[in-house]
Amino acid sequence: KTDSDAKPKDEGKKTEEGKKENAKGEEQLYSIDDFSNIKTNEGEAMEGGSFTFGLVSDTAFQGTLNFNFYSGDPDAQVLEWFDEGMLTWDENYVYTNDGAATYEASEDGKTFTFKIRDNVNWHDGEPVTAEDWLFAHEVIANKDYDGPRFDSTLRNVVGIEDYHEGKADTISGIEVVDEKTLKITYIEATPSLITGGIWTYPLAKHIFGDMPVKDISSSPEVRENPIGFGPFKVESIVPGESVTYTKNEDYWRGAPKLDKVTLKVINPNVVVQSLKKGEVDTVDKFPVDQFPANAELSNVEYLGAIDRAYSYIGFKLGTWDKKAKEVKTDPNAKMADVNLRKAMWHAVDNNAVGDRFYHGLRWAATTLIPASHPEYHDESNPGAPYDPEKAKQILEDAGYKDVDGDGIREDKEGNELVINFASMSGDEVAEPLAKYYIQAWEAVGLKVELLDGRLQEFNSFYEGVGEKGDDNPNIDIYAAAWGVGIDVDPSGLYGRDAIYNFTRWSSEENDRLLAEGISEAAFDPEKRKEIYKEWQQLMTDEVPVFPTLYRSVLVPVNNRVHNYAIGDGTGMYKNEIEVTQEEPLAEK
Amino acid sequence: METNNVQLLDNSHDTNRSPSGWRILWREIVRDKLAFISLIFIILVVVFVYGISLILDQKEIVTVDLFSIHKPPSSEFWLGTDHGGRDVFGQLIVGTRNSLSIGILVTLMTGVIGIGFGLVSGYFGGTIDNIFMRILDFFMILPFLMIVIVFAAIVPKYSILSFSLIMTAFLWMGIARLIRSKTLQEKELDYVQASKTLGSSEFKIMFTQVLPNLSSIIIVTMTLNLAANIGLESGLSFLGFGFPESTPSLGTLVSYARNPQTLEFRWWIWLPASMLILILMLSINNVGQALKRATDARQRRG
Amino acid sequence: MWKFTVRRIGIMIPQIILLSILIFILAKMMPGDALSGMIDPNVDPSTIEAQREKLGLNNPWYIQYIDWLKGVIQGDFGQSFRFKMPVTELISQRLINTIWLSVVTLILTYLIAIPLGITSGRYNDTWADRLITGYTYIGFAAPLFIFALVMLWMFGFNLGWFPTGGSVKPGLTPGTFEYVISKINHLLLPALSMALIATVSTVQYLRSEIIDIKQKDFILTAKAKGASESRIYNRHILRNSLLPIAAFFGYEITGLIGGTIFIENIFGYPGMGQLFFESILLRDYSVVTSVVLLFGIASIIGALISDIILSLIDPRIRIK
Amino acid sequence: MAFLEVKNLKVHFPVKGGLFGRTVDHIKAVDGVNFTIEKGKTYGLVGESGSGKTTTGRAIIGLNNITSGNIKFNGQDITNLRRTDMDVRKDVQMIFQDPYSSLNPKKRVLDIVSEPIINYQKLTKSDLKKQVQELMELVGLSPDSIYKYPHEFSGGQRQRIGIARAIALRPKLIIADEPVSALDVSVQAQVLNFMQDIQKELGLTYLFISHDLGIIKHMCTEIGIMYKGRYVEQGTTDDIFNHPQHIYTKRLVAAIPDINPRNRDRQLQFRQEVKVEYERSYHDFFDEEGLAYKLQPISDTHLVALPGRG
Amino acid sequence: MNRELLKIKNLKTSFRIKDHYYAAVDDLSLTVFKNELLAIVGESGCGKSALAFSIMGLHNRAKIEGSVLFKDQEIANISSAKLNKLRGKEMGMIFQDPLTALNPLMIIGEQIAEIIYLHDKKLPKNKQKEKVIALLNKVGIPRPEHTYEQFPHELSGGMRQRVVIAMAIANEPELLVADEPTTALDVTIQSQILDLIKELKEDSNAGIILITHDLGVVAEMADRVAVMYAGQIVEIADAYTLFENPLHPYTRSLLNSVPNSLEVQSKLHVIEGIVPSLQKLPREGCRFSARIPWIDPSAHEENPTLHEVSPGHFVRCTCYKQFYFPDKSKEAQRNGVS
Ligand SMILES: Nc1ncnc2c1ncn2[C@@H]1O[C@H](COP(=O)(O)OP(=O)(O)OP(=O)(O)O)[C@@H](O)[C@H]1O
Ligand SMILES: Nc1ncnc2c1ncn2[C@@H]1O[C@H](COP(=O)(O)OP(=O)(O)OP(=O)(O)O)[C@@H](O)[C@H]1O
Ligand SMILES: [Mg+2]
Ligand SMILES: [Mg+2]
Repeated sequence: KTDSDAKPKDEGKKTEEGKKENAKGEEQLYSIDDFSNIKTNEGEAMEGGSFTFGLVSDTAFQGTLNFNFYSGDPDAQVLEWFDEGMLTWDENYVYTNDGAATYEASEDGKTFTFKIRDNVNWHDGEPVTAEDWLFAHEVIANKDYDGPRFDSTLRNVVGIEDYHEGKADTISGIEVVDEKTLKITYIEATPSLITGGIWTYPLAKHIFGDMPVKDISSSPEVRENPIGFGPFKVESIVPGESVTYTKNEDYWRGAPKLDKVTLKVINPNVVVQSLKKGEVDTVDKFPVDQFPANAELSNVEYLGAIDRAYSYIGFKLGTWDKKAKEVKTDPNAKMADVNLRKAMWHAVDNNAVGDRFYHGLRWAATTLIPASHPEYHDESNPGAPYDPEKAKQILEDAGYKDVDGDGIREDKEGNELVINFASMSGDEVAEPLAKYYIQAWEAVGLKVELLDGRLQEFNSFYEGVGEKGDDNPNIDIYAAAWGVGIDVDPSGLYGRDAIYNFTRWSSEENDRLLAEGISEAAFDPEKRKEIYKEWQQLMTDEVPVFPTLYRSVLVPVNNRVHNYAIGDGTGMYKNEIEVTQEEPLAEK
Repeated sequence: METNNVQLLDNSHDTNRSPSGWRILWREIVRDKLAFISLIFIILVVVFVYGISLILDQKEIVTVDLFSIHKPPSSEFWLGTDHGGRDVFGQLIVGTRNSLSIGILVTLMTGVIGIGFGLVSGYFGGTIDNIFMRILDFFMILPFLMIVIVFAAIVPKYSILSFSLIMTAFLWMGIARLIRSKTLQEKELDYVQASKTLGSSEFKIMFTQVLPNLSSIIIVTMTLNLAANIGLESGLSFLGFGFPESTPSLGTLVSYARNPQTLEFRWWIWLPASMLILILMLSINNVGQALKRATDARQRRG
Repeated sequence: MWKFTVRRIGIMIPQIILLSILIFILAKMMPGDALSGMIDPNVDPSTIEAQREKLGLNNPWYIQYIDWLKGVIQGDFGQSFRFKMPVTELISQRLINTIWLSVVTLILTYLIAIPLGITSGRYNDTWADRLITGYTYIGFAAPLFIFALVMLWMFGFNLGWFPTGGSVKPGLTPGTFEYVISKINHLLLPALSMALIATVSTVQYLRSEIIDIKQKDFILTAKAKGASESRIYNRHILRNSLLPIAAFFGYEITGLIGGTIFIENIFGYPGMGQLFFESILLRDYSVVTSVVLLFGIASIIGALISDIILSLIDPRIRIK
Repeated sequence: MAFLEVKNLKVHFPVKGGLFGRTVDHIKAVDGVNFTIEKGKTYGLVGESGSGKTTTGRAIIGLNNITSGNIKFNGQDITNLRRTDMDVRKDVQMIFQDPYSSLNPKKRVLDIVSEPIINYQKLTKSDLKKQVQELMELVGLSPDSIYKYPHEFSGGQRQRIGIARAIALRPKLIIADEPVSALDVSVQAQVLNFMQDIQKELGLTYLFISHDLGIIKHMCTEIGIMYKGRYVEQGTTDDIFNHPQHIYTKRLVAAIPDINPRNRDRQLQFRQEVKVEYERSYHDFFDEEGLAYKLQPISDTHLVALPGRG
Repeated sequence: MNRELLKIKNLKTSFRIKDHYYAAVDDLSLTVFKNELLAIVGESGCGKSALAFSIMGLHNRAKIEGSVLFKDQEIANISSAKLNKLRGKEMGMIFQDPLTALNPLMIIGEQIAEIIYLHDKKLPKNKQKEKVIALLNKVGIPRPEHTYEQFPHELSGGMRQRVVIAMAIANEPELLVADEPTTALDVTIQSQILDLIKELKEDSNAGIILITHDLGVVAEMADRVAVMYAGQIVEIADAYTLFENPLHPYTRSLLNSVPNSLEVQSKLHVIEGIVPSLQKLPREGCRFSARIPWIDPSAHEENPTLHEVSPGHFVRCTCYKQFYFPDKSKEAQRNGVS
């Protein structure tokens, strides 16, 4: 999986997720702590067998089946069965030497030497070479490249910008030492490098080498007969619907135990039924709202993990300066008073939200680094717990008083205060959730209104909060969610020069901490923890945004499956998956 | 002997020689028990729904209550609650009112536009008709859904009125077509020619002579359209382009059934609304069909 | 006849051009574009900007339109942003599915409508007629999407008679017998759901048409000739009443297009309706434009087919 | 000076076709018709179906566009006057063939009869009602019936309502287009009688269109025979019925069934003779296209379409 | 040899209107002989068509009582299968409106061929066509081969009526019922069509019922005339007698209301009142009495029956004896008060 994808989370274009209990699971609460991320094996595994993987989506997958080109999670799901990166990582998302290649960093931490294992071969039998790895860099940096991968990670490679702009014929920072050895020099050494800062996906040069770069993504070699070096080979594809794989006998970790894997798209509406009937062994993600009613399914075991994501509410505190390419914080913004922001945080009962809407499978968030990064998440920081009385007090003290006695507070000058709230449409709870927040704020005397009286459609929402730098001046606060990259560095979201810093908040202190977090000093994990602990506190004090919910991922797996795990760094790989019988068990 | 001319021109309905049009419509409905019951039902629903929603606290209905999510029906919540802990019964009342309002509004607006368009096109014929028909053809091929989506995105406040306007923009063609073809037939009748020789102006003829003669067909079509429009609103809500939840409609309630859990276990959310849609549409349709029979002398029941 | 067709096509062209312009303007009016929400803090916004520039998303709509039009004239409908493939190719994949779905739906529609309509019309005011009329009322009143959901629930899950998603079982080789059977198997439930609703208007129409024709004078003539009841039905009434139905065929296409958007969504059937819906949400404009255009053309051609059929089978409408 | 003078009237209807609906041909519904009507007389226009009788009548009253020719009424040229904005128009009115479709079924008699009055005069409601009631009495219907709808009347009564409407503006000329052909024999008599009565009473002039020669003979003093848009013969009733000159006229007259069964065989024989003559001399009376020639006078009152001679 | 072709006895044809049956043909008896043209005249709505339809068994939902004997065989209320053997073969019918009597979607040839086929299924196709063409020729259609392929709408009214006739006479029926066959046609065409019908009678010895309201046609064609009023026959006689010595007030009024070629410009007779609708039809006493109010009520019979006043001349009710036409000046005042 690609590295630090801090994408907007879950209210996004295509995510189905959601809600709460039903008649059966009424009032029941669950906790992520009760779930394991590794499947317990029961019974004797059989020889071979097949496995069906359900890709939950109400749309077709796009079919750009190459790590160097794909965009969108569904394609990644398809890819992972037949291709992989050269490096793997541990539970803290630090590269290990267990993967298809091993790495060694230089003293200054800028130059990395990679050695590809000898038995790593493409599905057509050609060896995976250093040349292929280089080729991947070259293609992504090519100006005709039409994928989304030319990001700051890659730009960190020495000479790649020159290559991109056509000033150089080669990327000076990459050196093919021998067939299986590659050396890459990076411009800056940061701790982020070893937590996902390296491009680890080679591109088969013997296949794509002669192809014009702009044609690769639509070529049959990407779309119809994609190639990789993963545990399975693509046998056939029904575009957008399903893929069948057969085992890759030549897989470098050893031949997979399964003979065959089928991946098919299943509509979120039919997930439970498909699982019950044993039409699929597992799915990529299970709609949480359907869990309580189906918690007791006899034929599956639910695996669970903490999602690398959090929901939050952000305050618009400035604008984006297009010229300077940095945020311009406005001290006179409507939400500029930190007390107001803090009070709003205290006013909402996120634990209740998590319990009621999500049966405890989401819970109140405290800081901006979720527990999915146990090393950096500051457990001691309580955030701002639900305390409406305190919220009222803060508001009172800060001068937000109800002057005219209508139960609604006016601003410090005694003028009417109406806060416009932008919230994105998405799953079923989106609207009640937004309504809940509004009601909660009203309970402490703040008048908050939905922008335009309704939820914003995905595109309008992001345009409004300023993804292109044009902030909608009518938005005062907004609700959104972020996925956290495997590297914790939050500067892409909260840095002064980050366009995605939608709050447009900045401070010197923040600048300093973010810089320190990726400085050389931060190579020391303890030091880095310290820095981020301080940053989490800063954000709790300043409240440019406040986190609302952390979330869990649930995945049901059929009882016949062995050696299955979700999440990262489990040390379990797809070639080890086994089944105990021909067909998945069906619900009794 | 007295049969030929009128029928040649217009053999599908035979109002010309019937007793007064309105009375026939009424008589036919009263005679058809099912239609009569349907009519009573519709009237009751309308009176009830508009009446109750006057007293009902609408803000209350859409207030989210974290602690009563998905409650099954009880004495407190007659029809249980939805995923926001909101009372389904209240939503059903307000939703029915909203859906009806939209249905009626759209039906009226499409009626006015369609009738005007069809009348002018059919009455003047020739080049005007040609141009009008091309315009109509064009509207027929417009991507309804896409335009609804666009409007949903760019119209800031999505109200019953603006929603109805959008729907209207795409639904007037059917009635326009019908009125046009009926006008084409009607204008050939001698009474129209007579009016011309008597010095009446074209518009006067169109609206005071021709239009009343289309009234029964208009009533019938509009009644049937009303049913269809209510259905359409729910379809759009289902696809997610209806109203925000703060403006409940029957369609919104039904669309909650998209959630398989709701569909299977929480019948109280979507089933009453679905049944109401079904029964309302059946009733309106019954009345419409009875009216249709009334305008078609040969199918009249008495 | 030919002249008529040519003329109709002549009228079609400006309509289609107008339609495409309208779609373009509308697309421009929609907030966001294909790159909206491609939010990745690691990607320099300028890269995205550069991509926008490269895709021409920053040009005024008319420039984009003309560019697109130029392509279309050469048979190139542009590139799908999301699927990274030529729209033509993408659509042709989906189109086949939708065409199959539509064809089967149409067949089912008529298979249901004709016997029901005939029974109801021939034996009007009998219990069979009342039953059928009752069905048409309910069919008219039931929203397609609810009906489809229930069908999926019943026959897909509870009874398990039909597959519940996709257009074909994974892993079959196109062209084989099994593949075709699997395709049909996947089609049946969505097609049946749509047909059961769509057929209602045809049944009603056929019924009233038959009742109408039953009372025509030429039926008396046939009786006076000594033709038996069944002969009168087969030779005179059906022939005449099926004519408008046949002519209606073309217009059914327009109705089907609307239906597929719901049906494909509910049954997870990858066709044009689903493609349209996704592409609109994701602002994949080249796809949206092309799909809408195709829908538009299909409707126009449907109307044209109807007119041609009518003129072919109804001698009273002569087309020069 | 003639009361109504129709000169070389032509009404051609375009036939559309081809690409973009261009006009490809014309139907010459009326193709050069001349006649005059004297005040107070009844002029009969006869011909088979499609010969252009109705079109002629409608052209005079302005319901059809005139291709060429002109029409003078009471000395005034009314050829291209717009329907609404002239006073002469109200002097010319029309009675329609079908008493069922010529009255708007949704209107009460009061509305129907008052329509022309409202269009030309400003009257108070009560004056209007009075006037309508007077008209009703004039046409022999009860003044109380003004609130009834057309369907509550019989065919003959309806036709009278139509006549009441036509005479509401005290017109001078009435074009009666087959006023009785939709009516039963006995009702027919009623309307014909009434038309004669009212003609005397109001000094009306009739252009009486019919294809029933019996009725024409009964009603008219002068008759024109039309065939395919042209005149074949014109003359007094006596000229036409007793001395028909044109072969077509002869045939028409011969075809009238005789009410006396005793004349059956003679009639049959006569008809047979005329038929033979018709076939023999067809080409003497019609040109290559089967159309009539120009009219030639053969007496003061009698004109016949014959070839040559000018 | 029995000359009686059709014998109708006490025929009653009733239509259902709102739960009640009303007789449109009321206790009517009539005989048609071979080689005879019987004309039936009467006002619109008096039941002429209802009678014709009853004879042919074409009514859909009417109640038919009484008996209709065709060649001594009962044909009222028999199964349609049996009737179908006769219809089109031994009994033909010509309908009033040629515009609607033909199937608009079938070519002429096919429609005529159908009647031939129905009664002679073994006839080869080419023979069938020959026969059709011959028929078209017979009814005077100029280019039969061409017309064979044409659709009804491509023909003029006269041509269509000929086609209808061709169909009716295709199997040389012994009984032909012509319901106002010329009403829709021009005089010249009318006389041609009538000639055709006459020819049929002469050629095949058929019995013909000619329904019309045109007394001129009757005078020229009929052997016998039956005058109908309100569902009943009020007078029946041979044509010469009827025209020279009409007795029933209705017959006399009818004859007086025709514009008569002899008395140009004179007043026509007008029958007072209107034909009552089926429901309002007086069922007792003389049905015509309401329309001759100036005749003393005592002149009418209580239960009017047909009286044979001379051989073959029957008149209903005794009122004819006292009937006179009212003074014309008085009539003018009366006519038409609604
Ligand atoms: N509006 C029109 N457009 C085209 N052709 C027309 C129109 N009106 C009349 N015609 C044609 O002109 C010719 C003359 O028609 P017209 O109605 O004047 O005949 P007519 O003598 O009144 O016949 P009828 O006795 O049937 O009323 C016919 O061939 C008719 O088809
Ligand atoms: N199907 C029917 N249902 C009810 N009443 C009918 C039906 N057919 C005819 N009638 C009525 O029966 C009476 C006789 O009708 P019929 O058609 O026999 O008259 P007709 O003498 O043929 O008149 P016309 O000269 O107009 O054809 C009329 O009052 C008519 O309204
Ligand atoms: Mg005419
Ligand atoms: Mg009749």
